[in-house]
Amino acid sequence: MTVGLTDQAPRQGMWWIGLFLVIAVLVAIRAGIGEGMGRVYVQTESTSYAPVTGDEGRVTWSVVAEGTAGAATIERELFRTAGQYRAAEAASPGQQAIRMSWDRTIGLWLAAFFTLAVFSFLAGDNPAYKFTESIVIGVSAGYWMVVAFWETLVPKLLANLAPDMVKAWCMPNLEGGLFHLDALIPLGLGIMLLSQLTPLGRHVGRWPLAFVIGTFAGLKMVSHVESDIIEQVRATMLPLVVVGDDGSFAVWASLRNMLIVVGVLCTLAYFVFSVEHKGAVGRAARVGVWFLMITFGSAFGFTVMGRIALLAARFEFLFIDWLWLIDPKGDRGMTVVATLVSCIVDMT
Amino acid sequence: MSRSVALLICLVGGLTMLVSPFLPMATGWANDVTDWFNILAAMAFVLGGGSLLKVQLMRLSARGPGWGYSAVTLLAFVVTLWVGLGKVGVVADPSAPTVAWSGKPDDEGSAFWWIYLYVMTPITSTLFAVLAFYVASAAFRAFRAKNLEATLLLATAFVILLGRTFAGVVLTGWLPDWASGLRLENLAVTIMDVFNTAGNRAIIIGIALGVASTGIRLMLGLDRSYLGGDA
Amino acid sequence: MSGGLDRRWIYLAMMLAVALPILWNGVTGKTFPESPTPPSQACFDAIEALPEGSRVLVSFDYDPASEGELAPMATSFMRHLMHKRLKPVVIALWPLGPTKAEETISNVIKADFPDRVSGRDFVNLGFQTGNEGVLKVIGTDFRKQFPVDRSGTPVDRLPIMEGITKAGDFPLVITISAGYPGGKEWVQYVSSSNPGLVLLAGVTGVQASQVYSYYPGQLRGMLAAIKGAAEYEALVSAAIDGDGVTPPRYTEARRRMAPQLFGHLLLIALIVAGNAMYFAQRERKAVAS
Amino acid sequence: MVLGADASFLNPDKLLLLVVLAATCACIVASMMAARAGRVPKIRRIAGLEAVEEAVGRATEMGRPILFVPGIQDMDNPMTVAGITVLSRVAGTAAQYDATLDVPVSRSLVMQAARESVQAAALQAGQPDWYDPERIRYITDEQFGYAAYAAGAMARDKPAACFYMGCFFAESLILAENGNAVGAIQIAGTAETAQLPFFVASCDYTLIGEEFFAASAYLSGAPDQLGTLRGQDIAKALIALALAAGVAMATIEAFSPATVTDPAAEVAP
Repeated sequence: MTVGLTDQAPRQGMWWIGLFLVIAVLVAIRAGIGEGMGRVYVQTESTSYAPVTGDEGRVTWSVVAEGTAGAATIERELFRTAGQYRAAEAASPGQQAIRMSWDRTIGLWLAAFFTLAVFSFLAGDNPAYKFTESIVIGVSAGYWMVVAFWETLVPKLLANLAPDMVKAWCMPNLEGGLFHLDALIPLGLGIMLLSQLTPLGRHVGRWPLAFVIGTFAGLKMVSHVESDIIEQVRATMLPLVVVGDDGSFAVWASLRNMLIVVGVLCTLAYFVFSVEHKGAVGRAARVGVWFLMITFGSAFGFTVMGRIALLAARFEFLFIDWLWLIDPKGDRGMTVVATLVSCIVDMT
Repeated sequence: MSRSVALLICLVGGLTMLVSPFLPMATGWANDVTDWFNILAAMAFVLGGGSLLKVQLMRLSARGPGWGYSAVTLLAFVVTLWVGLGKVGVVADPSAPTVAWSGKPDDEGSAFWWIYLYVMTPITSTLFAVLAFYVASAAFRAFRAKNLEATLLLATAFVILLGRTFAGVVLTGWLPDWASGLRLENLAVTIMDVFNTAGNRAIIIGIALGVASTGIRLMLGLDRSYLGGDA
Repeated sequence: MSGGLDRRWIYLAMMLAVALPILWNGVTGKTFPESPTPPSQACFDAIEALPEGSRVLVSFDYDPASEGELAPMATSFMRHLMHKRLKPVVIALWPLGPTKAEETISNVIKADFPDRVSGRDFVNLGFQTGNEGVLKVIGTDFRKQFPVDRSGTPVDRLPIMEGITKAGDFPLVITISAGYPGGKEWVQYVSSSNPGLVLLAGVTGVQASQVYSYYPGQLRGMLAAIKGAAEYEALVSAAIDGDGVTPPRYTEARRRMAPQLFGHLLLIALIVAGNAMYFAQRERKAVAS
Repeated sequence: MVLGADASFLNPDKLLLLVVLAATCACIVASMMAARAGRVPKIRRIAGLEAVEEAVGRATEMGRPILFVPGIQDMDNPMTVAGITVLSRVAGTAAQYDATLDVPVSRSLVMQAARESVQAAALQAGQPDWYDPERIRYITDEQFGYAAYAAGAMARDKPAACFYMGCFFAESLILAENGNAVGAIQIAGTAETAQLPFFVASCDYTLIGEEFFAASAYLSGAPDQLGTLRGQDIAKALIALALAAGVAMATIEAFSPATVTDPAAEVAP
C-alpha cells in the first residue's frame, strides 16, 4: 500500500454546529469593532430621456434635464463605496443621497455564508454545504433557462416569427421586422423533440438529435482539419538549421526547431493504434510519451497559477468586501488596522 | 423506419456541412445551423427542466432522507425562473424608456441580477477556487518519481511553479548572461515554447483525426447508439 | 494505511499560504518586482506600435468565475489603450462579458479618462450568441453580428465604427478569454484568415499551455495567467507612471503575486514531502522483504 | 489565375482544405471498406478501455453504483457524442452485471441522447427492465452547479467506479479528486487538452485525445469501426510525410541567402 491520503469523516452533528458557532461569534466580535463590516451603500441616480425623431421616422431617446416636458425618467440604484458614504456624511451629516442598501447588504452576507459553506465541504460533507448545493442547482438551472429564453428564443426565434409583437413587447430596437420563413425549421425541430413527451412522438423525437449530430459532425470535421491539421502542420514546417541575420549558425534556434519537429513526430507515433508499440514505432512512441508528460507537467504548473489566483480572489472578497479587514484599493479610506488602533486608544 | 429517416437526416446534414465551406453560395449555412442548434437547445430546456422537477418532486413526495434539500432546490429553481422570465425589478432600457419590458433581465438592481450576484456568483466562484486545494492534494498524492515518465511530469511542474513566481528570480537570478537560458523563468518559457508546443500540436492533430473519423462513423451510421433501441 | 496523511491538513496549509500573504499585502501594500517574459513584452510592444487613434477590437470572453486572473489584464489593456489614445471597440462572446467590460470601462475610462466619449473614443457593443459562429460572421460582415451598441444606438451612427465592415479592418484584436469560445477560436477563425491582423490574447493559466502553441505565429503576444497580467501591468505602470505612485487599482495583478508565490512554494513542498514519504516507504519495504 | 468568388463554383481559397479533407476522408473510408472486406486491423491494447469491464465488475461486487459523466458540453460537441457512444458500451456491461448506473447530465439534449443510448444498450444486453430513465437526469447547465452536485453525490453515494468521458473544463479536478477521496476506480477520456494533466494525476486510467475518440470504435469491436482506426493511422503517416517534406524544404530554403528568419526562432534563450 503506498502512502496515500486518508479521509476520515469527522464526528458529525455537534462538531459542525460547534464550528459554525465559533465562526458566528468571531464574526460578531469583528462586526462590533470600530467601523463595523459588510455594509453596502447605494445612491439613486435618475436620468430623464426625451424622444427625438430622426430620419426614416426612427425615434431615439437622448438624455435631457430632469423635468423636461414629455421626458421619461429612469431611476437606478448604483453602488457607492463606504469611503464615498463617509465623505458624504462628513459633508452633510444625516444626508439621504448615499445610503445603506438593505437588500444588497443582506446579499453580501448571504454571499459570505455561501462562500464559507462551499469551503466547509473540504472538511467533509455537512448541512451547510448540502443547503448551498441545493440552492445552486435550482438557481443555476433556472438562470440558464432564463438566459436561453431572453438571449436565444426571443431574439432568434420569436423575433423572426412575430417581429411586430416582439418589437412592441421587449425589443424596441429590433430592426428589419420581417417574418423569416427559415425560423420555422428550428421551431419544427424543437416541436419534434418535445413531441416525445406525448406517446405519439416517440420516434420523431430522434430526428432533431440526428440533425444536430450529423450537421455538427460535418462542421467540426471541416474546422478541425482546417485549423488543427493544416495550420499545425504548417506551423511545424520549421528549418532544422537556422541561419542568423549575419549568416552565422544559430545553435539554440536550430536545436529548438529540431526538438519541436521530433517531438511532434514522436508524439504522433504514440497515437498510432493499428501497430503494436514495438521496434521503431515503439521507441518513437516512448519519446512521444516523454513529450506528453512534459506537456502535462507544464499545463499543470500553469493551471495551478490560475487556481491560486481564484482562491486569492475569494479570500479578497471575504477580507475586503465582507470583513473590511484590509482596503488595498482605498475604497473605504480606513483599514481595520487603523480601526483597531483607534479602538485601543479609545479604551485606554 | 424512424431510425432510417434519422440516419438519412444525419448523413445529409453532415454531407451538406462538409461541402458548404467550398461553395460560395453556402457561406452563411454554418451560422444558420448554429443558430438553429441554439434554438433547439433552448427549447430542450423544457425536457431538462421537466426532468429536474420530476426528480425533485419524487424525492419530496417520498419524504426520504434529505427531502428538505429537494424542497430548497425546487424553490430556488421556481423563484429564479419567475424573477428572470418576469423581469422583476427591471427598469426600462435607456434606448426605449417607455417600453417597460425593454430592460435586460440582469440589469443592475433587478431581482435576477441580485440572485446572480449574491447567490450564484459566490457559490460558483468559490467552487472554482476550491480547485486550489484539490490541485494541492493531487500534487502531493500523484506526483511521485516512480519512473522516468512520472519524473518528467513532476520535474516540469516544478520548473514552471518556480519559474512563474519571484522564487525563480531569487533562486537562479545569479546565473551569468551566457547561461541565462538556465534561469528558471527562461527555462519555463523554453518548456512552454518547445516541449509543450510539440506535445500539444501532436495531441491537437490526433484529435482532429479522431473528430474526422468519428464524424464519418456517425454519418455513415456505423455508430448509432444515440438513436436508441429498434422500433 | 500507514503513513497516511489526512488531506485536510493540506487544505489548511493551502488556506494559510494564500490568506496570510493577502492580509500582509493589504496592510503593507508591498509587491514584488516583475521582469517581463517575451509574450507579455510582445503584447506591450504591439500596442505601443499602433498610431494614435487606431481602433482596437477588444473581446471580453470571460465571466466572474475567472475574474481573479483576467480582470487585472482587462484593466491594464484598457489603461494602456486609453493612454496611447487608441479606440477600443468592445464585444463579448460570453454572455456576462459586457458586464465585465462595463466594470472595466467605469474603473479605467470613467475614472481616469473622463474626456473620452462613448461612441467616439470607445464603445461597448455587447454580447452575441453563437460562439465561433459570431467570429465567422464578423470575418466578413461585422455589422451583421453587432448592429447596435449596448444602449441600442445603431452602429451606423457611431463615429468610432466608421469604415469598419469586417474584423480584418481592425489592425489589432485583443481577446481576454477564460475558455471556450476564446483564444483558440480567435486564432482559428479570425487570425488565421486575416494575415495582416495582429492578435493578442490574455488567457487563464489553464488555457495558457494550449494557446501557447499559436504563439508567436498566429498569436502575436499573450498574457498567461496572473503572472502575465502582473508583468504587463508592471510594463504599463512603468510607461505611464514612471517613477511616480501607481494608483492602487492598477496594481491588482502584482498584489496577487504574493499569495501566488506562497501557494507555489507550498505545492513544491508538498511534492517534495510526498516523494520523500514515497521513497522512505519503498526503502522500508525493501528492507522488510 | 484566381477566379472571382462569384464566378467559380468552388471557392479557390479553400483548395488546400479540400485536398486535405478529401484525403483524410478517403483514408478512413477506404480502410473501413477494407476491414469490411475482411482485412480487419489488429488494434494495440488501450489500457483504459480494457479496465472498463473490471471497473463495472468491481462496482457490482461492492454493491455500489457506477457514475458516468458525459462531459458538460452539448451535443454539438464531438466529444460529447463520443462520450455517449462510450456510455452505451458501459451501459451494456452494467446491464449484464445488473449494476446501478447513474448518469447526471448538464444539458437537456444530452439527457435525451443518453437515455436513448442506455435504453438501446439495455435492450441489446437482453435486460430491458434494467433501464430506468430517472437515473439519467438533468442537473443544471451551470458548470460549477453541476460540479457541486457531482461532488456532493459522490460523498454520499460513494460510487465504486467513475467514468468521465466527454468535454471537461475546470470541473475535471473537482470530479476526479472527489472520486479519489471515496476510493472509486476512475477512468477518464477527453480531448480537452488543458484538463488532461488533472485526469492523468487523479484517475486510474486516462484516454488521451485521439485515444478517446477511438474508444467507441475499439469497444464496439465491429470490423468496419476498427477499420476507421487504421484509416486514422494512414492519415497520420501521410501527415508525418508531408511534415518531413515541409521541414526538408524549409531547411534547404534556410541556406539560401535571401531568407528571412522565422520570427518564432528568435525566442531562443
